Amino acid sequence: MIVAERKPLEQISSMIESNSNVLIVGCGECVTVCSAGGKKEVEILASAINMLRSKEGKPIEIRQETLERQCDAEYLEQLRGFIGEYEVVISMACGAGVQFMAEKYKNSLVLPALNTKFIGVTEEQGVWSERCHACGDCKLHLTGGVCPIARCSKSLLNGPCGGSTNGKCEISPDVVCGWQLIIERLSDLGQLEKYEEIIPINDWSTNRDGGPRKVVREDLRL
Amino acid sequence: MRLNYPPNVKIIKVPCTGKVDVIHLLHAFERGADGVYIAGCLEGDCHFLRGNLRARKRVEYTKRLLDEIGIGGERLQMYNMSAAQGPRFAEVAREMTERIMTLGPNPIRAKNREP
Amino acid sequence: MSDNNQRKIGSVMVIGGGIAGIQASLDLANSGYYVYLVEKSPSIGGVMPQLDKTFPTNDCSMCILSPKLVECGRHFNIEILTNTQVEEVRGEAGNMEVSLIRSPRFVDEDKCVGCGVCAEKCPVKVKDRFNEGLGERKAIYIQYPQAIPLVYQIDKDHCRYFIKGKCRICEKLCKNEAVNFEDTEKRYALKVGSIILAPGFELFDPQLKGEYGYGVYDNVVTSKQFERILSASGPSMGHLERPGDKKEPKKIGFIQCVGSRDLQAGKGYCSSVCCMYAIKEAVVAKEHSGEVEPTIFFMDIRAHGKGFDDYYKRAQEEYGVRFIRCMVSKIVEMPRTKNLRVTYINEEGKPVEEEFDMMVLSGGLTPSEDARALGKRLGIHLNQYGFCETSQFSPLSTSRPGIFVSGVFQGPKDIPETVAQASGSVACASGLLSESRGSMVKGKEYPLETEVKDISPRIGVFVCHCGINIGGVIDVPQVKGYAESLRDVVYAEEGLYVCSQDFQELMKKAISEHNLNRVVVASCSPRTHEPLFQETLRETGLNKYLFEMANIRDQCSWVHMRQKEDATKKAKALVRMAVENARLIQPLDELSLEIKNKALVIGGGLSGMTAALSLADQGYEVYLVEKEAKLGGALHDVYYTLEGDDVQSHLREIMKRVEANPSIHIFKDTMVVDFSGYKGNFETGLMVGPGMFYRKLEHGIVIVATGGEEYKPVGEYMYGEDERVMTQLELEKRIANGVPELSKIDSIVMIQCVGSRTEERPYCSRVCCSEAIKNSLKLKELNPKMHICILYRDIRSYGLMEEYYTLARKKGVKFIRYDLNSKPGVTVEDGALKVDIKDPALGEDLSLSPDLIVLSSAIIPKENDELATLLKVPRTQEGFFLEAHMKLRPVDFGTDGMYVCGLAHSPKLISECISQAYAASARASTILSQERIHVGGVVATVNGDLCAACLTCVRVCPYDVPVINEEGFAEINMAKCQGCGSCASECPAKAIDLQHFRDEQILAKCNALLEGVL
Amino acid sequence: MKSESRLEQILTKGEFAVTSECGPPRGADAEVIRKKGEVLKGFVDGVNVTDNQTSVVRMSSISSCVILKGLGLNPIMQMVTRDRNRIAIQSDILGAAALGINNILCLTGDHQKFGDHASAKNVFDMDSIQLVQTVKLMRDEGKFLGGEELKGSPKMFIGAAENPFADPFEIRVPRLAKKIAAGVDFIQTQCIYNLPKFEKWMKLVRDRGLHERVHILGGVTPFKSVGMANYMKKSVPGMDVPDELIERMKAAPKEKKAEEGINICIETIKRLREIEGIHGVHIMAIEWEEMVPEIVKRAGLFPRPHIEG
Repeated sequence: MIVAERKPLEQISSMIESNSNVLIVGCGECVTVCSAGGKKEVEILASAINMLRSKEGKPIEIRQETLERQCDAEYLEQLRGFIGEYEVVISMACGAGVQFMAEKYKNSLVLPALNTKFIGVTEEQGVWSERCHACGDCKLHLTGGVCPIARCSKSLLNGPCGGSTNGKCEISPDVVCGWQLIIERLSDLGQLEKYEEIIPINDWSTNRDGGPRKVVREDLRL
Repeated sequence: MRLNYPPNVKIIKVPCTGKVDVIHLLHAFERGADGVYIAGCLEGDCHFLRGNLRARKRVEYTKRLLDEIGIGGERLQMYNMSAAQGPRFAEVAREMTERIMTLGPNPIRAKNREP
Repeated sequence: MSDNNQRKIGSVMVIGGGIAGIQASLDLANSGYYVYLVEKSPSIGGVMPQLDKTFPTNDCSMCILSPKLVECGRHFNIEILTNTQVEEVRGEAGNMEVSLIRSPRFVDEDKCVGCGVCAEKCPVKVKDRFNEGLGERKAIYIQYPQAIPLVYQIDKDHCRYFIKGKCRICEKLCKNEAVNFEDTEKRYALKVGSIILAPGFELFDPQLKGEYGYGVYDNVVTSKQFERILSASGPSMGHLERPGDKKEPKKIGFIQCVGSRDLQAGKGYCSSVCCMYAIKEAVVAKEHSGEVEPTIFFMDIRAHGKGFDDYYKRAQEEYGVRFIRCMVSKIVEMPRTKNLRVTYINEEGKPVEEEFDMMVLSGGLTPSEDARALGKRLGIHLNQYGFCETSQFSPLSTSRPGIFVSGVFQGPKDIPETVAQASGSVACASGLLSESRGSMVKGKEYPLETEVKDISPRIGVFVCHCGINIGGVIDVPQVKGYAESLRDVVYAEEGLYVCSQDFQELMKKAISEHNLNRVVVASCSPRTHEPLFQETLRETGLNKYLFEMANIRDQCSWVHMRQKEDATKKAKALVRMAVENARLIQPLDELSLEIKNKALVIGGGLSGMTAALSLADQGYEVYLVEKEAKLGGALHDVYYTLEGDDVQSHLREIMKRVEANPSIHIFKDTMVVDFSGYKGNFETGLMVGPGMFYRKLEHGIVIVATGGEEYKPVGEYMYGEDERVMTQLELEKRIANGVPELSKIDSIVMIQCVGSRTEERPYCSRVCCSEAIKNSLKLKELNPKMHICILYRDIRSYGLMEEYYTLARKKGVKFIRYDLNSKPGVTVEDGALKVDIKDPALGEDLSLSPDLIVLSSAIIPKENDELATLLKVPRTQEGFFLEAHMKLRPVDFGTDGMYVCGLAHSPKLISECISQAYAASARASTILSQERIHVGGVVATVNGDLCAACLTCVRVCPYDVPVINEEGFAEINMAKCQGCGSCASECPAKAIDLQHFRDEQILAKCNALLEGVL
Repeated sequence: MKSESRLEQILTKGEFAVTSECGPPRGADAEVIRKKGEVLKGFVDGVNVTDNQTSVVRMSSISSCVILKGLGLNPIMQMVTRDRNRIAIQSDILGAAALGINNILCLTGDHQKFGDHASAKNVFDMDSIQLVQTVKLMRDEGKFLGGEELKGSPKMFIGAAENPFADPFEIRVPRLAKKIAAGVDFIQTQCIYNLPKFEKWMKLVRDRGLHERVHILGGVTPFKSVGMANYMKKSVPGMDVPDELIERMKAAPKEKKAEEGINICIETIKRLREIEGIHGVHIMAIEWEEMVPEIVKRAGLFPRPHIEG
């Protein structure tokens, strides 16, 4: 899933400093699961903004909505009837949702409430961590199922670098060295010989470096 | 045991402190409460195994939110006591009231009172 | 027609209202019998309300007891007869007539609402027996605040009116006219099918041990007094202080075995619980104040229960409780400081004097004089100490058929064993009376429920004066007037005692006349009174959840007595909150599910077979699953008991009964392979051997009795290397088989705690001490000259087994102690066995050359981890199954409908396994005896449209209830949900609500309380 | 010969090579680098010039190399993949070669988190092994990574670093093999303090015959103080400092700590010379370049052999 985290309240409130009403829109997919932008977080943000403003003697009208997804137009359409009544909309979706809403409602000012962090997994209840960079050219078959691009701090395809210490990355003792994981996996799978194959210099054109990306399935298009 | 405590303390009953949600706590402050505290069972004594431990974590999170909002996390507290600790209940009610007296009214309420 | 052909009576009398009596009453009433609970004092509860905490969990005693008290008090089918004693029993099992004597209470039970105004104003102060004489109460009193029934009583011996003929203040104050000075003793008779005795115990009177100065020195107290001193509800409100001068004591000494293990005092038995309660008191004292230095003087620490040794260890290591193995010879009070100079002989044999601030005497348990007299009146056999005599194989049956026994009256024991016996005795009674189950219970017909779902709220508010309890502080008419002004309130009324019977009628009339569909009562506390008002609602056809209470007494008038105006204001806010909530409350459907009236018992050893037989006797079909090819389990290796019973013949007998019982379906060679469902409706898959075909069973309950086995200590003390080293069971087999060489043996060394109380297995295996004594006595029978030496750490011959320990010593069995850090060393020298040991008492090294070495090896659970995973039931670190609550739910699992008994639960004796098996059977019967169960009410429900299937609820639920269903959203089974609301408050999609406490309601309450604040 | 590098010539001749290191200044003052160069002149066969080491911005490696070259030294240009993509890297290689630089040491580079611009974006378009491949491709095949031919291939002697002490140990030798397969000519190792562990590594290297396919220069760094020894042990990733060395530093009298550090360093060099497959030493006297001549002399490596041409 896409993992996100709420921006500091101060930042959010400063975005809407001059507004007297706001529509807060949550998203029912990834950001609900990672407890960043679901219905519950919408309620909390609304309550917090309300308090921040009441405290300053500048009350603000807040409406709360949570859509199934903000990355599909049909769901965004559900805001059509009333979005225009609000000076500003705060989207609690990932960056994709925020932009898509802005695209669909050209006259509305749509602001982000979240920092979209990464594509990741729930490591345990309340802990999420990164697994994928969406580089567009998956190499997991070469590296024992551990992604060197997402898991190595330097995205080295032929790691580890000299900074790997006790299985930890040089950037922090709390970060596991991605290459340590790759080597452990290869060794568990009995494929350590794969390590000596040099992975050639990468084609980053499938990555965002190739410009904004698109996937088209002609057979599915209407 | 009829031990006196300040009448400003009013109780909302929940089946377990595990039921207390962040939003309930925020809501009380939003509506002008000067302080909120949760009286849960003693740690390890939760009838529902770990509801009071969940509550404590939520209280810690909400305290930080209240700090961010500028209401002040110290207006929110979690206490653990058993049903047999009447004196402790009264003591906590007084302790919390005193704490709030020192802190003054909820800033929202203070603002509202301004002419 | 003989009595035997008469239909048996479907009611049972339980004598004694302590925890045993309460548990027995609840289990009986919940499985279809009408119960008379007879208690000689004014209220039920027994000793537990007096205790502060309970070992080994340090749970608050009152807190864990209170729900049972309340349930007992309001149960339709339990009639509590207080101030009552049994005079005589006539008739036979199944059909008995009991004569009773009820002494006067001088307060009408039907009229008194427990408001307490009388006691507030009563001018006479009396030493409070509930506080063990350390505090005071009035001459009109209740024993303790949570007393059931909550009815006051006049203490005739101290009442001013009874003594001087003048006063009657209480009578004047009681607005309900409940005081009745003309009350008299009443005699009457009741018919019952069976009787359960649970009269409990008294603490040994320490004045009989003059050397300790109890009653003479101020600061020598009994352990029960010390409980009161520690208790938050005690005379010092939980402040640790000594009675003499209210000073906080620093050095506190505990003297063990005061009135136990003492032949001179006529107490040849061990009281079983004093070691643990003393350790607990020491630990709790230490928790009160870090300054306290507790010291326990003891002979052996008997921490033989589940988790006890660990508690003992923590007391030493974490709390720094000092343990001194010796007897105190005398105590002298220092005249000025009132401190106590204690003289004792230390382990090196030297006399030591030490000064303490306070001494606590750990008094033994002894049957009360009343209980002994009762036993005599009923014609049941008592032993020399006055405990009820029972046999190892029927530990719950008295000598008189139809009369069963439980708790300390059967022998000294702790709370969980007492509770297990109480439930167990219910199974015995129920087995006797099953044909008449349901014949005496009172059911109730209610009118059809009025549909209110889409009708706008019409709220009625009833405000109570509670005599002057509320009315004396709060302006009730004003509150009532205010209530009338609130949204959707169509009717308001006030009453002197809203809970009184006549007001209930008034309430019903108001409900029908004004078409009320929500009711708010502003009065005392839902804890005690909610069920009463809900009952009234049901009688008028309203769903019981359409009721809401404003607690304006316990949470307002009582605690703000001196702030009358503020209290009235707060009362209004509380009423406003209740009304706002009432507007939102919804009737909750309780789903009625059919019950599969069949039982599954896993494990065909003694416990499993006993449980199966008991269930069959109670009229249920039973599936009995055994992993091995034959029934009997570990019992095949036991040949005789300490008391001399022939175990194998008992085993054959019980196996025969099980095999012949048409209600018991036996599956041998069978494994449980899958499991699902909830109480009343379980499904279990079996692989049935030897063909390994699959079989699916449907059943309503599960009893886990997978047993335990003797640990084979290979590699320890040369076991497995030299055949002269064997375990106790291996020795026992030889003795039983009459191996001739045995009688020729000169000397034997037995080593205790092999594999028990170690780093790896920190628990005590409980039976090994008595096992060693048992085999020693047998060997002494074979050859009285045989030298037997038992190397031990603590001899734990608890309860009546102490007598055999005494006997063994008398017969010349030698007991030598060793420490864990200097374990005996076993070697072979020139072909001869050699045992080296350091005797800590003498500090000398000893060397023994026995012909045989017998290891008292630990009891370990049978392989059960896969089963635990399948059943989703927890285990202790050592692999024994873990019950729902160590004290009060000893055979229940946390999951409803699942039970555990026998060695699978923890090491125990045959008689204890049997008691537990009966207990599990009785607990199971509380479900199996129902036709349907009602589930729902306050449970969490999921709105599938909102659910993101994020798994938060699945992970957060402490009971593993939520699952993601095939449609892809969370589903919470009503029958399993316990209603804590944890999932609801963590759901990031807000898709879960806890019924009756929905977010909307909590926020509305919040708004109502804070109305006008901004 | 692959290049005109003095280092290559020394190694090819089978002489024991000596290289050292020179950190460019944090400013535009060329004098700083000249001063450092002057000290080393005549004592070393090559001087590594670091490339924004530890992600702290300094004068560029290329320009510093050019200055040293002007002094008659043989600079070894270090290049990290952190800051440049393949376009910039290839361009810089061409430029360096054009300016007469004929050694390159291919490195990944420390993460920017350690430097003075922690909020920078890193590049890591390629890793050090791929950089080795790139230089070799340009030099030997005369091609750019994109496949196009280049005119005037850069004649560079290609080096890489290797840390025999980093984790996980089991891939330390395979990793060297990977670098060799990529086309590396010489290897400079991380500072060696734990000689037994290094010898173990070299044994594994020899077992695979790798020592015959690449020139390995053992890295040494003299301790200036006990504090430095402790710092190296605890704070520098992938550094293995045995306790007995720290004890030795501690035991030395206060005024002789630095001398003890030099002694340890010289002993290490002497032992390194004994190890089969070690073709030289790389002396990293961090901010202590003035000691290099003394070390070289006392290690018996002075004078440096004369090279024709």
